[in-house]
Amino acid sequence: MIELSFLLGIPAAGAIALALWGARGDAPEMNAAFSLGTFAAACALTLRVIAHGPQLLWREQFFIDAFNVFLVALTAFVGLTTSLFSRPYMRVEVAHGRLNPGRLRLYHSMYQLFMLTMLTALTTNNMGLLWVAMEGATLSTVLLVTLYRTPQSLEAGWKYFILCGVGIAQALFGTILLYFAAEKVLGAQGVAALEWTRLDAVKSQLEPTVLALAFVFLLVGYGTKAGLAPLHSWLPDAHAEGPTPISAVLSGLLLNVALYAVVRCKVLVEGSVHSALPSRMLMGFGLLSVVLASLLLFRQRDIKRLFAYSSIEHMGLATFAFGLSGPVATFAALLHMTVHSLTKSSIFFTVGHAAQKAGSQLVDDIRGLITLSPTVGWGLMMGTLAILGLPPFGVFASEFLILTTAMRQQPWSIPILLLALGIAFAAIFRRVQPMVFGDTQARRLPHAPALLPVFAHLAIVLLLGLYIPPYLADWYRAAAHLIGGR
Amino acid sequence: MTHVPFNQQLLNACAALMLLLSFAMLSQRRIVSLVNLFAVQGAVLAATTLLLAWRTGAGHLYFSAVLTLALKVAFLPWLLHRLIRRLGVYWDTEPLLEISGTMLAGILIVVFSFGLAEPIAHLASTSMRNAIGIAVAVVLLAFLMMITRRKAMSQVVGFLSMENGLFFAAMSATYGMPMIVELGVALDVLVAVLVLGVFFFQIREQFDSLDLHHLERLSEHQ
Amino acid sequence: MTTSLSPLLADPLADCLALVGAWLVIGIAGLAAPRSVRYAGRALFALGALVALALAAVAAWSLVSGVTQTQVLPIGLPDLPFHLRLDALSSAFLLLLGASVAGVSLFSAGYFRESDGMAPGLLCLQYHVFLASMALVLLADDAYAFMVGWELMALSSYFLVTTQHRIPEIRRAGFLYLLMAHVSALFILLAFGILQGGSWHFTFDAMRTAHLSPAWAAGAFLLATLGFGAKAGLVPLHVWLPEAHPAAPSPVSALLSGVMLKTAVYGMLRVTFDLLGHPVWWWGLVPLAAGLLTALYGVIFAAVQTDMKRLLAYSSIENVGLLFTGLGLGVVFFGVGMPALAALALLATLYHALNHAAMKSLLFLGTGSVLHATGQRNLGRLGGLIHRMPWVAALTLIGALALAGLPPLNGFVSEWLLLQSFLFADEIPRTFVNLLLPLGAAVVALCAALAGYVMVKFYGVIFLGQPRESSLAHAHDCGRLERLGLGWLAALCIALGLAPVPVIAALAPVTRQLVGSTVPQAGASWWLLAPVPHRAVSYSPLVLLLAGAAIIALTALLVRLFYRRGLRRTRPWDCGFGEITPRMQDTAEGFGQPIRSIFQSFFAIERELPTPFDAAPRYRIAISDRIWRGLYQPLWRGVRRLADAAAVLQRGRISAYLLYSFATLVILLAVVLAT
Amino acid sequence: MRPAALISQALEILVALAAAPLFLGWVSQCRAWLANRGAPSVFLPYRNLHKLFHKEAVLAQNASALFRIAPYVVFGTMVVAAGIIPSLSGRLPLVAAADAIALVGLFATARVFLSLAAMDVGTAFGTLGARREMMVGFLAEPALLMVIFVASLISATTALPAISAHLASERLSVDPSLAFTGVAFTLVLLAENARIPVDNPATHLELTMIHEAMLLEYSARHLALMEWASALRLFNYACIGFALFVPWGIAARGIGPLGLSLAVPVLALKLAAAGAGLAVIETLSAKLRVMRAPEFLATAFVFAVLGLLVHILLGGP
Repeated sequence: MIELSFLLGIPAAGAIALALWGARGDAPEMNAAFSLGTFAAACALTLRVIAHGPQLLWREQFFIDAFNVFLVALTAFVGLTTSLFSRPYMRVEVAHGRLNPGRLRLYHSMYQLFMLTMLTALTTNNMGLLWVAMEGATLSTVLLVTLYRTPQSLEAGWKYFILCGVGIAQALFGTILLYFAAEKVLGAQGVAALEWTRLDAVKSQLEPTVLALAFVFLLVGYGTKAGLAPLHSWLPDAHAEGPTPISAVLSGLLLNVALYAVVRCKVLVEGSVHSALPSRMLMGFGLLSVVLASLLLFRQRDIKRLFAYSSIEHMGLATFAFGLSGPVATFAALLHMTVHSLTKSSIFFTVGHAAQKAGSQLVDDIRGLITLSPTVGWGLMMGTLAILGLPPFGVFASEFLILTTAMRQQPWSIPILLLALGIAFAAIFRRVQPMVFGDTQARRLPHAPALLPVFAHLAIVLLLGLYIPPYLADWYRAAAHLIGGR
Repeated sequence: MTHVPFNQQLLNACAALMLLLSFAMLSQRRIVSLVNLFAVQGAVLAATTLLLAWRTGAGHLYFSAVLTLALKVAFLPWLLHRLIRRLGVYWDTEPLLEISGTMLAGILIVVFSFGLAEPIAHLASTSMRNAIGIAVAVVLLAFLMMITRRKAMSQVVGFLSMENGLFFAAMSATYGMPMIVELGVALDVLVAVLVLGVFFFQIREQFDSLDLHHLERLSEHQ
Repeated sequence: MTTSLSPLLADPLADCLALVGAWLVIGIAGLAAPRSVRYAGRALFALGALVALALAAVAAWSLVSGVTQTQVLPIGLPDLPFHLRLDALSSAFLLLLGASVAGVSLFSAGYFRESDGMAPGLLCLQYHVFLASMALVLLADDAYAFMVGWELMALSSYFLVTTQHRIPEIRRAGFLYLLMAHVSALFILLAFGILQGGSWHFTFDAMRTAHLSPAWAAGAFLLATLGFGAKAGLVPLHVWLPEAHPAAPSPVSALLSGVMLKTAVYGMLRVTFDLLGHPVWWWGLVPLAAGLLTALYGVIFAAVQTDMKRLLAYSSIENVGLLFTGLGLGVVFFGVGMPALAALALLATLYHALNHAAMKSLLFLGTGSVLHATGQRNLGRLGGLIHRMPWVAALTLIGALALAGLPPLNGFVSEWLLLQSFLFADEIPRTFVNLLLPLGAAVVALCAALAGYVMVKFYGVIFLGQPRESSLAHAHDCGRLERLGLGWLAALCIALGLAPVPVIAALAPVTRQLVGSTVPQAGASWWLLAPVPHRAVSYSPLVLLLAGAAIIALTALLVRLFYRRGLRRTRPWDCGFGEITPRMQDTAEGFGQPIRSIFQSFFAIERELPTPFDAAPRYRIAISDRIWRGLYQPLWRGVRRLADAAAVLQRGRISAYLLYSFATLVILLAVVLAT
Repeated sequence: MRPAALISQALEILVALAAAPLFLGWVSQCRAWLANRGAPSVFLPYRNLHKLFHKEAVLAQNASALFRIAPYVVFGTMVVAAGIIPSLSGRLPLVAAADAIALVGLFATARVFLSLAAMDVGTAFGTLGARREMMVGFLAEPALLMVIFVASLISATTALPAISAHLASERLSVDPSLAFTGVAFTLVLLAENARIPVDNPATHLELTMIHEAMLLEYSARHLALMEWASALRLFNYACIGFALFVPWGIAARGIGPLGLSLAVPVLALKLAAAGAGLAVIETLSAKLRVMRAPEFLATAFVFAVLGLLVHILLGGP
C-alpha cells in the first residue's frame, strides 16, 4: 500500500520538482535522487509481494502479481542506472552546446513523468488506465525525442507521435470492445468491468468473437509501441535521434511495458477464445519482426539505429516465445525481456559515450575504442556479444530455451529463425568489431565516462546466464504459469 | 416492421450524420473547412451523447456530453484555427490518392466495417447497436484520411476525428466508458493537441512549411 | 581398489574440476599485472602447463581405473544446474587436452612477448578461459553446460585469434570464425532440442532414455553432423578454418588445430553413440563421404599453399576428414551389427585424434619459432634454417615425418588401423555399399601419400636448401622453454608411435562404452599390435625400429671399418652448372605445381604470366577456393539483395507507415472474421 | 622364435643384398642385347659399388647432417623391406613386425628421406628431382597399396607371406582381379624404380631425369649406398611381384633347409625371367614427358581400383 504510493508518488513529485528547478546545476543529481527513491520503493514493494503474495490495492485499481512485480523492479532499476548515466552524458551535451538549460529542465521533468507512466501502466489493474498510461508514455517521450530540434529529430518525433498515437487509438477501440464484452457478463457496474482481475476471473464466459476482434485492435495498438513489425517503423528513428539516455529507456523499458500490455490482453483473450488464434498471431508478429529486423540490420551504418533494430529483433523473439505458450517458452520469454532490457540499455550507454567521443553516430567514424578508452571498448564488446546471444550471458539462456522449444513444437519456424539469427549476428558484429578493435586517430576526451551502470547491467546479465536466484526463478515460474501455463 | 421511437430515429440520424461528415472530411481539401467539419462532427457526437443521456438517464453521460462539447466543439477547433492563422496553412496540397479514389476506398471501408460490426451488433443491447458499424467506419475513414494527406495539419485533424469515432463507438456500444477512463482519455487528447501545437512551431521553424515531404529523410533506402 | 588409494585418486572428477578452476584462477591472475611479460607471459603460462600435466595424469588415471563419476554444480538454469560427468570417453579427450596443452603452454611461456596486440595479461586470461571451456565441454553432462562451454570456447578463441586486431585481414578472419562458430552452435543447439524428446529435461541422462521416432533421430544426427562438422571444418563448411587458424599466434593455432577440432569429434561421438544410442547404419555414410571429400580437399589445398601456417591449417582439414571417415565407418559397422569392427574403426579415429593433437601442435609451434626468428610466414622467403635453428629443425622433422604417416612414428599407426578397418568393408551385408566402401580405402591411401608430399614441401622449403632471403642469415634458435615444449610434443609423437599396444589397451574402455565392444588384443604382446587375431595381421613399430637401427648401425660400422677415406667440402656440383643462387631452387609454388596441374579442377586459379617482351618479367599465381566463390559469395550477395528489398519498406514516408498499420489491422480483422 | 627362422631371415636379407646388384646388371645386359649393343658384364654394378666405396667423399659446403644421414636411412629401410618380403621362404620373424601396409610405409619413408636429402643442398636439379620423385610417389604409393589390398582381400590378411602362401595354395586359376592388379603393379614397378617410360636410369638428361637428379650431389660411399639401395628397391619390387602373382616355389612355413635350397634356384629363375621381361618392356616403350607421368600412374591407380571392384563384384575365386 504505502510502498505503492511511494512508487508512484516519488516520480510524480520528481516531475513537478524538476519542472520547477530542472535547469539548476544540480538537477541531474536531483533526477538521480528521485530515481533512487523510486527504486527503493520498488524494492520495498517487491519484498512485500515476495512476503505476502499478490496485492490488490486502492479499490482494486492497482494489482501487483508475480508477472508485473519483477517488471516494476526492473523498470525502477533501469530508470535509476539510466539517470546515473545521463548525469555526465547530459553535462557533456550541454558543454557541447547541443542543449540549453531550458531543454535540460524539460528533459529531467519529462524523464520522471515517463517513469511515472511506465510504473502506472505496470501496476494498474484497470485496462482503461493502462491505456491512459501508455498514451501518457508517448506524450512524455515525444518531446524528448525532439530535444535536439534537429530536422531529423523533429521528423523522428513526428513519426513517433503519429504512428504511436494512431496505434494507441486502435488499442482504445480494443479496450472499448473488451468493456463491451465484460458488461455482458459482469453487468453495467462501471469501472469494475475493466479490472483485469475480474475479467480474468470470468474470462471463460466472455464472448469469443468480440474478444477476438478486441484482441486484434489491442494487439495492433500496443504492438505498435512494442515495435512489432510491420508496425515498427517509428522505432529506429525515435531511438536514433533522441538523446542516448532516452534511447536506453525506450529500448529497455517502453518496449517491455508495451509487450506486457499485449500479454495481459492475450491471457484474457485466450481464456475466452478456445483456439490457438492469439498465439498464432503472436508467433506471426514475432517471426516477422525477427526476420525483417535482421534484414534491415544488415545495411545499417548508424550505430544507434543498428541497436534499435536489434531491439525489434529481440522483442520479436520474446513475442514469438509468448506465442509458443508453454511454461518453458513463457519462462524463456520473461527471462528474455529482462536480460534484453538490461543488456540493451547498457549497450546504449557505451554507444552514447563512444558517439560523444567520436562526435558522430556513424559506425565508420568510430574506430579503435579499446585503444581510445578500454573500458568503453570492452563494455561495448561485451554488451554486443551478450545481445548476440553468446554465453555465459543471460540472453543465451533464454535463446537456448526458446530455440529448443521451437524445434520441438514448431519445427517449421526453425529455418526462418536460424537464417534471421545468423544474419543478425553477422550484421551487428561486422559493424561493432571495427568500432572496438583497430586503430584510431581520435584523442581521449577529458570527461570520465559513467561506466558503473554499464558494468552493473552486464554483471547482472552474466549472473542470470550462470545462476538465476531461486526467488527470481520462482517469480518467473509463477508468472509463466499465470500467462502461458496450460 | 416495428415502430421506431422518435429519439431512436434521431440517434440513427446522428449516426448517419457522423458517417457523412467523415466522408466530407475525406474529400475536403481546405484545411479551414476541414477544421470546421471536425467541429461539427464533435457537435454531432455531443448531441448523440445528450440524447443517450436523456434516454437512459445516466448521469455521467451528461457530463461526458459537456466534456465533448467543451473540448471538441469549442476548444480544439479554436486552437486549430489559431494555429492555422499563425502558421498560414490554408490549403492542403494534392492528396497522395486523388479524391475519387479515396472515396472509392472509403466505400469499401464502410462495407468492411459493417461486416465487422455485425457480430458485435447482434450482441449489443443498447438502443443503437446499428451505429457500431458506423463508429468503426468513422475510425477507419479517419485512418484513411491520415494516410492520404500530405499536410501535418490535416493529419492531425484526421487523428482527432479518429478520437471522435472512438467516442462514438463507446457511446453506441456501451453508453460510454467508465468516467475515470473518459477523463483520462480526454486529458490525453488535450495534451496531445498541445504537444502538437508545440510541434507545429518546431517543424515550422525548421522547414518553414508544414509539408510532410520534408519529413522523409530518415530512410533505409539510401 | 580406488578406496585403498589416496583420496586424490578416489575422486578424479573433483580433481579435474579443481584443475580447471586452477586454470581460471591463473587466467584471472593475469589481470593483476597485465603488461608484465615476465609475470603474465612467463610464470603464469608455465604454471598452466603444470596444471595441464596434472590434468593429463588425472584423466589417464580415470581412464585406466574405469570409473564413471557424475556431479551437479549449483550453477546454470533453475531447473537445469550444470551436470558434469567423467567417463571413459571424456577422460580420453581430457587426456588429449592435458597432454598437448602441457607442451603448448610450456612453449607459450617462452613465446609471448610485448606486442602491439593485446597485453600479455589479457592473453593469459583468454588463453586459460579457452582451456577451461574446452575442459567444460568434455565434462558437461547436460545440454546447457555443454553449450555454454562450447560457445565460451569459440568466444575466447575468437579473442585469441584477433590478438593482432590492428590488421584488417585478421579482423576479417576473426569475424568469419565467430560467425561460423555461432551458426554451428545453433545447429548443435537444435540437435539437443530434438534429443530431449519433449521431456524438457536437457540432461544427457534424459536424452539417453528418450525415445525418438526414426525421423526425429535422423534429424538430430544430421543437425549434429552439420554443427560439429562446421566446427571441425568439414567441406563445404571449412572456409573459416584456413583463415582463422593461421591468423592466431602460433601457440593458439596449435591449440585450435590440435585440440579444439577434437572437441567437435568428441561431440560427434557423444551424440551419435551415447545420446542417440542406436545409430542407423546409413547415417554413417554422411560423415564418411563428407570426411573422404574433406580429406582429399584439404590435402590438395595444403599442397599448393605458400604460407606455412595456411598449409598446416589445410592439413588439419585433411586430418579432420580422416577422423570423420573413421567415425562414419564406425557408425556403419555398428549399424549393421558388427560392433567389433566398429570398435576397430573408432579406435582408429581416437588414436588419430591423439596423434594429430601431438603432431599438429608440434608443427604449429615450430612455425611459431620460425616466425619469431625470421618474421616470415611466406614459404617463398624461407629456407636453409636447419643450419640456423638446429633444435627447431630436428624436432619439427619428427612432427613432419609423423604427419606424413611414416613408420615407425605415430601417424602411421592410426593410418594403419584405419586401412585395416576398411579391409573389412566388403563384409558389410549391404550390397553396393560394400562395393563403394573399399574405394574409401583408395582415397585414404591417396591422402596419406599426398600428406607425404605436403610434408616434404613444408620441411624442405623451410629448413633445407639455401636461405631465400639474406635476412635469414641472423635467424636464431628458440629458447629453452620453447625447446622443452617442442621436445615434449615430439616425445609424445614418438611414444604414441612406438607403443601402440598400451595406448590401445588404455582406449579400450572408450570403445566399450561407445559400441559395447573392444578391439581384441588376443595373440598380442606389449610390443606387438595384432588387432584382428583371426587374420594373421600384426605390426610392431618397436621391432621395426630396432631392426632398422641395427642394420643402419651395422652399415655405418662396416663403412667406417673398411672405407675410411677422407671427406672434402666444396661448392655444390649441380651438373657443373656455373654460379648457383637461391633463386634457382624450387619455390613453394614450384613445388606445388604438379598437384596444381593434376587437380586443376579443384582450384580457381588466376595466373599472371610474363610476356617475352616484359622489361621486368613477373610471374604471379593466385589460387582460391571454388567453394568460397561458388557457395558463400552467392549466399552473401543473396542476403544483401534481400536486405535491399527489405529496405524498400522503410523509405521514411509516414503515409506508407500508416498504410502498413492500416493493412495489418484490416487483414487481422478479416482473418478473425473468417475463422 | 627358433634359430631356423632366424637363419632363414638372415639368409633372406643376405641373398637380397647380394642378388640386387646382379639383378640390375642382368636387366641392363638384356637391354643391351635387345638394343644390339655389346653388353656390359653382369657384374658391372658390383664394380661400381666397389669403386665408389673407395673414393674420397666430396660434399657440398652447405650440406646438412640430414644429407649425410639420408643414404644410411634409405639403405637401411630397403634392407628391412627385403627382410619382410618372402623371396625364399615364408618363415620370417620380421614379418610379425611389419605387414604389407607397413612395407608400403617403409618405401614411403625411403622416398621422403631421399627427397629431403635432394632438397638439402638447394640446387636447381636437386629440388626438381625431389619434386618429381614425390609426384611419382604420391600416385604410385596408393596404387601399390590397392594392389596389395586386392591380394589381402582374397586371402583375408595383409601379411605378405600369408598372402603368398594362400595364393600358392589355391589351384592355378586366372583371377580377373589379379589380372588387373598385375598390370597395375607392373606400371608401379616401372615408375617407382625410375625405369623407362617414366624415367631413364641411363642418362643425366636434366629435363627428363628424376631419380638421378636427386643423387647429383652425392659421391663416393654415400652414392654407393644410394645406388645399392635403389638396386635393392628394384629387387624388392620384383619379389613382391613374385609373392603376389607367382607365389609358387617359396618355401612355406613347415619346410626346412631342403625347401630353402630348393627355393633359391626357383627365385633365380623368376628373377631371370622378370629381368628379361623388364628389359623387353623398357626397350619397346618410349620415354614419356615428365608431365605425362601422372597420367601413366593414374592409369596404374585406376587399374588397381578396378581390380578391387572386380574382386568384390565377382567375389574372387
